[in-house]
Amino acid sequence: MLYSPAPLHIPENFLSLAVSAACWVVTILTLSLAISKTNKSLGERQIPLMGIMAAFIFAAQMINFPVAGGTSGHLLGGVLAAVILGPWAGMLVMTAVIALQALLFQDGGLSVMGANILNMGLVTAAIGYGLYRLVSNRSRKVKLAAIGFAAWLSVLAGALFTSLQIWLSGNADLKIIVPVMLFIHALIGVGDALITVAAISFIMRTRPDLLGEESESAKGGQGWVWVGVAVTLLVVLLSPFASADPDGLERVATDLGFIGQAQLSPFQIIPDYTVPFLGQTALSTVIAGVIGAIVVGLVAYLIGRGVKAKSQAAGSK
Amino acid sequence: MPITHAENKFIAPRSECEGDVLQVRDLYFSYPDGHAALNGVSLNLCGGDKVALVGPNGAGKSTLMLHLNGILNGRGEIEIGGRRLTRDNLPVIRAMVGLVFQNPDDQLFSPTVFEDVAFGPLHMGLPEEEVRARVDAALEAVRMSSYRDRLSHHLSVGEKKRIAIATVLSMKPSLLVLDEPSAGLDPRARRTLINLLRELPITMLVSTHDMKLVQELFPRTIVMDEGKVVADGLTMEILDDEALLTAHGLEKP
Amino acid sequence: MPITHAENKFIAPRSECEGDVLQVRDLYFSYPDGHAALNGVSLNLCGGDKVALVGPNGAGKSTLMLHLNGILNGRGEIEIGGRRLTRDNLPVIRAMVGLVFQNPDDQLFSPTVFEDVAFGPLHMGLPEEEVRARVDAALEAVRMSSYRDRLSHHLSVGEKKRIAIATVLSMKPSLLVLDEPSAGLDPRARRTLINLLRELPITMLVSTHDMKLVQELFPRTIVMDEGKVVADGLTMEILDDEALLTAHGLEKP
Amino acid sequence: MHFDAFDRYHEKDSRLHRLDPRVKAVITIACILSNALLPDGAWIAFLFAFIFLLALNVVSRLGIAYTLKRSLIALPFALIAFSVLFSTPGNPLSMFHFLMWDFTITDAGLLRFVSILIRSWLSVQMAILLVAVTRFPDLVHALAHLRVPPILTTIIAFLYRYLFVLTDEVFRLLRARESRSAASAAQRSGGGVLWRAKVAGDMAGQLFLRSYERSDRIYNAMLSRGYAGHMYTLNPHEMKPGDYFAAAFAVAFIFIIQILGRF
Ligand SMILES: Nc1ncnc2c1ncn2[C@@H]1O[C@H](COP(=O)(O)OP(=O)(O)OP(=O)(O)O)[C@@H](O)[C@H]1O
Ligand SMILES: Nc1ncnc2c1ncn2[C@@H]1O[C@H](COP(=O)(O)OP(=O)(O)OP(=O)(O)O)[C@@H](O)[C@H]1O
Ligand SMILES: [Mg+2]
Ligand SMILES: [Mg+2]
Repeated sequence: MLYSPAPLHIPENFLSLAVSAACWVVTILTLSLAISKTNKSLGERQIPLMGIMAAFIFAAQMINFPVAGGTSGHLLGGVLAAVILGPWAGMLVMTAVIALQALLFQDGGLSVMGANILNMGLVTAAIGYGLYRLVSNRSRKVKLAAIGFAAWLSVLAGALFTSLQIWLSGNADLKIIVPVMLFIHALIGVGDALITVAAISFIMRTRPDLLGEESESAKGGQGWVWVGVAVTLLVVLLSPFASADPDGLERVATDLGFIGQAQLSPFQIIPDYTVPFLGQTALSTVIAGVIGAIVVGLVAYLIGRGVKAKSQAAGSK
Repeated sequence: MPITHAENKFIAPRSECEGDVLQVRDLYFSYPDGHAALNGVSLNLCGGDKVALVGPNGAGKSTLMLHLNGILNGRGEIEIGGRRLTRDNLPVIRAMVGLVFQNPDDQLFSPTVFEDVAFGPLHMGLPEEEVRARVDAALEAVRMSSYRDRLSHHLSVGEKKRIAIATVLSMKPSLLVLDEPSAGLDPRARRTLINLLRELPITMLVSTHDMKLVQELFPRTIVMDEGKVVADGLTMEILDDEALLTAHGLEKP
Repeated sequence: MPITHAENKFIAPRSECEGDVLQVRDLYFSYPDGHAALNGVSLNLCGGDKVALVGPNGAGKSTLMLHLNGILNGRGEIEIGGRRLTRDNLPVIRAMVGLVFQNPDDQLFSPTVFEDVAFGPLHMGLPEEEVRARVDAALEAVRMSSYRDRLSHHLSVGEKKRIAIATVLSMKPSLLVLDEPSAGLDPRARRTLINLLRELPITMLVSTHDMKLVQELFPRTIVMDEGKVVADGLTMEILDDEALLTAHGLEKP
Repeated sequence: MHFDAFDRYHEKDSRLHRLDPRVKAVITIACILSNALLPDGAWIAFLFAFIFLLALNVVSRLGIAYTLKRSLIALPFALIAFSVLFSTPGNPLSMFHFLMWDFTITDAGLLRFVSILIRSWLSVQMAILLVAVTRFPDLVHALAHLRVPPILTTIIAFLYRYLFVLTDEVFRLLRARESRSAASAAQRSGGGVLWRAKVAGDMAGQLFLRSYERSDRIYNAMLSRGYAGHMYTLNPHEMKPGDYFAAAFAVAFIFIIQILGRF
């Protein structure tokens, strides 16, 4: 195997157009925020640094350790990147890695890249940095424990988001995909957590300045604590619910109007939209999907604004 | 006259013994991209031999060395200390052959010197007492005992090189294989290294581009080119053979 | 006799001219961690000079070179071509001093050879026509014209080294500063590099551990140790001064 | 060591290789979107999309089955979708019992499953073809022209350049660990799982430090060649009439496939 089999990569065309589009919108909105943030704080030194760090994450994913029976533990790197580079730069770096994997190795498709970036880059960075920030004044041991937990949880979160996206696309049965994915990734997450903790502790020993008060990684606002805790709670609450009571989740989704009964397209907000010639289902799905995506994006944006306002308030105190 | 050779026939090794430490017979190897890096290499090493392995870039020196403890697997036979190298006894062979890479940064992956030198013994499952004793002895041998708790990251190249040698000495190998140990050292560090290698009472095979090192340290030299052994003999004689040196892109020191 | 020196006094430069290409006067520099890497360096270079800079690991050679185009900023004076190096004329100075790092992988950061060689001229704000002309001329000078559209990461070390030199030649520097250009090259590639450097009609300052290269290529040698210039004179004379060489960890080739 | 194995570009001289990278990128994305838009069981359309692919393979001079062979690696991932076999309501085709569950394969489920696989498989092949006929730096240029933010394209360009340097470094580190992973005849060897994980983490930490310091050196190299916070590049690509024609042709073809998919 030449490079790490990162198991979360959703293959080409595996999500319905609507779900792909929704994920793209969320991803693009978050990334634009990340870009404007980094551009603002960007020292000119940052450009080569981020490029090399992306190559580092890519290469580090190939580092493994034998577990038992021919299996091995791997690093996935989302939390590692967020902790050493800070959240925004971490997101951009993970985005570059995921984009390159899709472009060069077909590891994850192009149409679903938005979802892959969301699951493996954005969510992981948010959880990782948020929880790290939460304990930033505490002892080394506590920090490492938080990072380890964050790394494990971030893998689980990625798996959960992936499962839900595939399910919302109508391409898998919730009863099967959620427990299977969560179980597998609970194990994979342990590998990621162990390597991440060891790597960070290595850096703390050899170059404490890179993680200290003055470093890039300390520059993320306190608002990240809220984001991190919120995503963490979402995952912690949703995972057992989704795996133990998938029927319940399905019913909730139906009640909320996410899922039609026989129809597999989510977002049936504008059910009767038809265009002659192209047929009813495809286009209406697309348009409904785009509208749904914009709504989701808007909500995400508003949440982001709220968090930002809060963090500024916290910062000015 | 050294035994020189252009074609692919078997070359009688110079050494009188039967190769009690290392025997390589007819080793062939191609990289996955199809490049044939070894084209029938045969050589013998006996207890106490100190042998230089020279040849131009791409001759196959590093490739050969990677075979000696089973990191690469070519066609042909390798025997270490009379034991045939197979997939099953690989871990045991690795304890017998200490391989030191050209760049010490490739060799040292732990944060402290101690952890790095202890990796081999720990992986062999030795008891803690024994591990500590071996680490101390290995650091003593390369005269770096005081560096025990230093971060390897901050050492100079010459210091790293010596630690890299200690990381394999701690496994008590019967054969030491060094890939270009003097590259990148300043003259002083190089001198220290030469003295260290001279004193180590171990069989060694050393690849290098440094013809002066060859002249000073090794009684016997093996010349490789294009994946073959093209000469194997007394260093003095090989270094006197102008035609041989020029033919294989080498220079007299 | 070269002018040798142990203490901290001023050392009269050997060169007869006034240093019309480079003048360094009393340069002091400490790294942020407090390590004093330069302790009052002074030297002059004149048009056409080819000068070797030697000294043990950690002598401060690389640190000095990083000062010559303002990447590091020590206390003291630096004049390039009669122009004082200040924060304001940094871009102009950087076009005049071509700095090549030891590891070509650090120097070649663009995906293709063309983009790398064009980086300097482009950032000087030259028009496209001129950029293309300069790239062609620079590649011609290192005899790598046919590599124009190759991907940098596919090249061998020797090739990378030559492209790295082209990346600064394209800026038409009046002073070429090379940090250990021959490290890691086999004798053949080293020979090619030596011929290339001999032919380039440019003032150059070259740091190296390769005393044979010094002997062959440079009429003048500067010896540094512990952040100071300890000798500056004719290479012949310096290489004959056993005491000087031993005191600073050097060896005769 | 050379891990050029990472390079997916295949040097050939073909019309497809010479096509403007922007056109290639856009056509690829359009084809992937078109596949996604095709309804389940649009066999004729799938067939035409496949023929289009084969034709492109031939034009690229890579051999008619080039992408076919390469795509097989990507297929196993597709099996995530197998559960739609049972979960889609429809007429039961076959039923079996596994452990404590009954599984019913429905016709609608089968149709959906096969359609998902085909769509994914066709799209993967398009992407494979794109990188086989476009050099990666050109692809990055194309992305820049297609309004991907410069900070991202720059990161990706650096990532690509140093991918090879750093993966080589990782392979050498792994090799060093392997060569010292010895056993003695008497003891159980290998150490505990936690210790092994720590060693892997140490290696990641090492790699990070070296990468970090390398980025410092690269920054110095950039500074000394006049970098002042902005990256400039020459635009090596210009659209030629042939490029517009190829784009128009592909769009027309995709349009036809879409129509065929709806009958
Ligand atoms: N991973 C690899 N894949 C393909 N070819 C390789 C690989 N590693 C080495 N080679 C090729 O195999 C040949 C032998 O390489 P090797 O590294 O053994 O040479 P060497 O004698 O050690 O050279 P050097 O003096 O430069 O270290 C060379 O032509 C080299 O290009
Ligand atoms: N970034 C840094 N931070 C702190 N100290 C440094 C740094 N870089 C170099 N040094 C120290 O400064 C001194 C001079 O280093 P420099 O790299 O200039 O030596 P050099 O003469 O180039 O040595 P070499 O021959 O090994 O390249 C050394 O003692 C080195 O350890
Ligand atoms: Mg070698
Ligand atoms: Mg130096």
